[in-house]
Amino acid sequence: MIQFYYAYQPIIDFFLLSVGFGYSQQIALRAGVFSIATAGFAAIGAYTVAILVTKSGFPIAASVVLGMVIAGVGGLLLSLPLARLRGAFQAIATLAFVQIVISLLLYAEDFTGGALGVTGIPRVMNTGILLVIVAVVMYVMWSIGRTGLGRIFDALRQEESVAASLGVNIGRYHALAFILSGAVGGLFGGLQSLYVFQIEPHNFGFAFMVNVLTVVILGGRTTLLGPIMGAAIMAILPELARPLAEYRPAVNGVILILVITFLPNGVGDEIVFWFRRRRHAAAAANRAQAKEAKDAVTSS
Amino acid sequence: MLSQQILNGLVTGSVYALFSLGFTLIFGVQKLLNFAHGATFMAGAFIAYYCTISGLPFLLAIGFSMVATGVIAILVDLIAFRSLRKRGNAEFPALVSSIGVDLILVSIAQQVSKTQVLNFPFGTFPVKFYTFMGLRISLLQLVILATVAVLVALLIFYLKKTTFGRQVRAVATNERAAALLGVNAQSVYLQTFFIAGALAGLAGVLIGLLFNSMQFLMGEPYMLRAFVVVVIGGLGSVPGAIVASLMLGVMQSLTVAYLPSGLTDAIIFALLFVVLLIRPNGLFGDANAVAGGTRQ
Amino acid sequence: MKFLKLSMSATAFAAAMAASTSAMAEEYKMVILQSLTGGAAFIGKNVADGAAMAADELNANGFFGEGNSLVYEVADDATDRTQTLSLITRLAADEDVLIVMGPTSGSVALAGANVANEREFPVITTTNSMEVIENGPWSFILTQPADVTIPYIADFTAQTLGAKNCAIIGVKDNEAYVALQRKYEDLIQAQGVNLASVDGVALADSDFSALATKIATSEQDCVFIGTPAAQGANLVIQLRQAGLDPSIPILGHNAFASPTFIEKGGAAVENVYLMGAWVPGGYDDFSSAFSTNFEAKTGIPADEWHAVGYSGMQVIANAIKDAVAAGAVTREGVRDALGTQTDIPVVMGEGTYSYDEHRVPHFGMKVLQVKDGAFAVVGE
Amino acid sequence: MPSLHLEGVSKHFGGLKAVDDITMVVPPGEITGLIGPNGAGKSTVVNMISGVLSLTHGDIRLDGTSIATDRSDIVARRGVSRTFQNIRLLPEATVLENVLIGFHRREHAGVVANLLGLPAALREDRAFRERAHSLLDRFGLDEYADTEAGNLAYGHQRRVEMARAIASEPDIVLLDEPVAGMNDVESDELATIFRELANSGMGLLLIEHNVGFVTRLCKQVYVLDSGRMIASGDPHEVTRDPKVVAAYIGTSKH
Repeated sequence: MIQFYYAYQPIIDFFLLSVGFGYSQQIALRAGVFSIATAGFAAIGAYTVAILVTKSGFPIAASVVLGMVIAGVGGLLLSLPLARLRGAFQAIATLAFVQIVISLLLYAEDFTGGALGVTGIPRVMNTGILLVIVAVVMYVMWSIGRTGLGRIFDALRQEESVAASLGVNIGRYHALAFILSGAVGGLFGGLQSLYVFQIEPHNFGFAFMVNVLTVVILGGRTTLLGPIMGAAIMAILPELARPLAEYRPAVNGVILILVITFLPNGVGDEIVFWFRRRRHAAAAANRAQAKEAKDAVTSS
Repeated sequence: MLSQQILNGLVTGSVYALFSLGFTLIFGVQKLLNFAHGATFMAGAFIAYYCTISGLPFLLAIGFSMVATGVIAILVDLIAFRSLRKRGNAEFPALVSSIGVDLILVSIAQQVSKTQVLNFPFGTFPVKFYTFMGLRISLLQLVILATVAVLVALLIFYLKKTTFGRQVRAVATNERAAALLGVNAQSVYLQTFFIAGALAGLAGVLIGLLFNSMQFLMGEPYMLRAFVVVVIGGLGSVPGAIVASLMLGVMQSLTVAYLPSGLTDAIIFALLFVVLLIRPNGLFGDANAVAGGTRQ
Repeated sequence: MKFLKLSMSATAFAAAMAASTSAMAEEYKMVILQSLTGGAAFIGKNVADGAAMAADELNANGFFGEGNSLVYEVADDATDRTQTLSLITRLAADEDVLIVMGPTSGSVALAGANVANEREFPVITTTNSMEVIENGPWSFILTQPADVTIPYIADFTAQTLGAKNCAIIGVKDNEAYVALQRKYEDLIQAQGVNLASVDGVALADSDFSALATKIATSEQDCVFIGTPAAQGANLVIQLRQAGLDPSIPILGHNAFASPTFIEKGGAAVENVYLMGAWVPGGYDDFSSAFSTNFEAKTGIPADEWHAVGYSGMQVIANAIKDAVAAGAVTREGVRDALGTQTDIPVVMGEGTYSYDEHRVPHFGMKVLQVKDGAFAVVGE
Repeated sequence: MPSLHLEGVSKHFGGLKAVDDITMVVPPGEITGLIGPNGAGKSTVVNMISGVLSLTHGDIRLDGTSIATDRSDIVARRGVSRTFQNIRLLPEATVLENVLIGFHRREHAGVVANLLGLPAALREDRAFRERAHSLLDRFGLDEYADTEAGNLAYGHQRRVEMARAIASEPDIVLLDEPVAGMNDVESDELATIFRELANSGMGLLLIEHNVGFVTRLCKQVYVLDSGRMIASGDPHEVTRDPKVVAAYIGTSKH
């Protein structure tokens, strides 16, 4: 087991990182925002940490928090121009945001190292720390799910006009979704910096976006289990399908098409829904039984 | 040099127009973003290239490639869009599945070309230059400008004056109402996808020819440019796409020529943001953006 | 060639590894881990092919003595850092693997080097980045850093051509090319050459019409292009089409030393200066034999990266042989032997390969010029 | 309890006057009716009150303060809630969850408490769940609490919407055709609930074209035809008004 962990540790670590990015993507989609900005948030977090740690000797933990805050503020700022946009327009605008981030990272060479990126970032991340942080993020996501916040996000996704008619300030909650998406994306971007030793703008391009999107589409857009399932499948797949390595993007593409067409809720969400339906059916059966018993008593 | 740069920009912009028209046409009719449009464009260049090097006359290769990319676009519709459309609320799912198709096409092209940069053999198109009032213009640039102008004119005529055009507009406005009037929406979709694909394919060939370079990722930057074009021009607006394409081409030339290198992309995408902010429907668009809680 | 095939499960992989553990003691096991697919495939695939051919030849010639052989496997990280880290970590866990030839370049190489040093596992990356060496004693580089190579073309620019005012076109989104370009700028400026303009293009760009017009209508007496071969050829074509004065010399670095450059550039790249460690077709007995054999075996002409892979395997084989002679067939033994390799006959540069006291490789460069559709060594 | 005033309200779509200069009052503790044939502009009025559509002319005031330009969520937070003529439930959410969103106006725990799952947020959520269950009970829906709303029968869906609209105990409720498609027994049950709500002080605006139902329940009725107010007053008198009769019978006068 130890040997297995030793050999497969990076896969586990990358799985945890992509779970984190998955939650960043998921929270936006859950609130009905077609954002694909997670790559941009991750870049902001990653560069904040990388630059602070390598160039100013800023404490590592503090720079991770700062990276998370800056990316969260980035999410807030991004939400303002996007308040009037929906659907395809949101997707395009967030994509443009990512492009702007990447081209500025390439341009501001003195600061970001341009294409060379930032090197020599201390490799202080390990599976334990990542597990703890993923657990904390999962706790927050779980809290969202079991309080009014999750319901509001669900309402915004399913029928915005209903949410508004019940007093939900759409702009405010979309902004909140962007802030959360930004903060979580920035947090894990920073952690990734502390794992991979070197970062460059190219790491946060189209491929990153597609991977994160695949994790959430494959896993599911609303449940806690979604990104975990998605990231797990995406982590194991290259190991299973190594002969298909050359066609990895195509495999990725086929997965996206099949899942969105035939399993639109995603594997993780479907599993959760199945259990939920079973539980509800059982509860309904219990109620019916209780009612029957009560009727029997009253009629006798 | 200014006028030369404007000319460069207009030539590039005219190819953008060819590319963006199909994209905006699909959006206009289906309200869906076709992320595979960039890959279709790349496929056009690749198919024409492989036809040419296997001995097909160049014009025939172009024709074949346009038909093939038209069919590819139809396949995109069948594979990525049709079943989602039936389910309703396809906006996001369609974005995802068209990214899927994009990945498949790009992956195939990557294997076929072994990641090499391809170019049409020398002499595929005669290299001739004319000097006109200090402007250097190549025969190829002239032919491209003329081809695009003719095709755009034909497309506009087709959309404005023929039965098909009326059907396209009917479906774009209201699919259900159009169906009640006896318009076969499926056939309209097939035709728009075919036209969009063929135009993208031709754009791919022209870009490959103009800049001597084709590779499996070539669609991505053009796809991103098309987003800018359709947002500036108004999603779904044909004249908007044309004007915005030419504007973008010229702007890109001028930023390369006069601004610090490397800022072009940031400027172009920042422009997209500004337009989204002040005119979410684009400079020429007339469709209503969703209000999001505010009174209409 | 034997591929590292991971069949359907991790257990099957473990079993395969276990099977090879019980192999004969005279087999020296190594893994060629390169980016056979993905962004760096144009380097990784060729390096792997060249290296594999060298290893086969060495075994066939009995390089390690009667009955002994170098056993190699080829693995692909798909230019994906995740996979690089996974593969190196896993290979490090297999005690029998003495050394990894790879990973290829860029962040993949650097990340790989970092894990290798953590796990005390020798890797020899294809890249020329000094950071890989600086990362720790277990990570080596196969190609010469910009500090070693760029002086050849920079001195040629400033001294032989006597240029005074150069326009620079570089790649803005690939760190290896940026590093070379920066070095070139520094070196020519130090020799009094002015930078007329500095522009960056993206690797995916092909529309250089605006840039070409800008340069063609500006004043300069030299144009340096620091891009990959195909893109460089395309840039030269578009510069010529924009009307760049044909008397202005165009220069590039070793990326241009590829048949692709002439194939894509045609008549337009005639007279372009470049430098190369590899002269297509070869220039002495060893390199010409390699060129002939490689083309006979694979059907494609050998390029610089094939030569790098072929040469690199010579160095690794010598290091392993030395480690065997010293009775230290361990990772540490191979690492120590590798760092002291000097004057190994190779098919690149000046024909011999040496690591200096800082483990920086030296094998020299030649300034070449495209003449009549072929590379010719300048001044010979 | 505040009342809702519409004063000279008009809505023009281009040249079309969908609603033209209407004035009406929805007082607290009463059920007020708004009737008219299909296309008379009833739903346009609801949409203007609830902040979906802007007004071309006129003013809408709640308790003396204008809400005519407020966004729909602000109107809702001020205490005006509504149902939709074409039912709008969250199809993927359960019946209980649908009703729970109705409590949004009453949430005080704050975002941070929600994100961190603090006791305040959980306590509040538990309280809402209890109230939601008793609301569902009142509408005879409690056995469907865990059913996905999209899977409910039409009549039940309407009732879920009503339970959701009154969950936050608004001052004014706009009910857009609440008994459409229901049988007499069902609409009687609802009538009882509506009376109870009015008795508790809520002001109800009942939008219907079922004249009989309105006549039974309402103290005051307004009649719209082609966007204009053609009659108002006591329901029994209004329904005898020849203009109203003509509007309902002879709707082909344009």
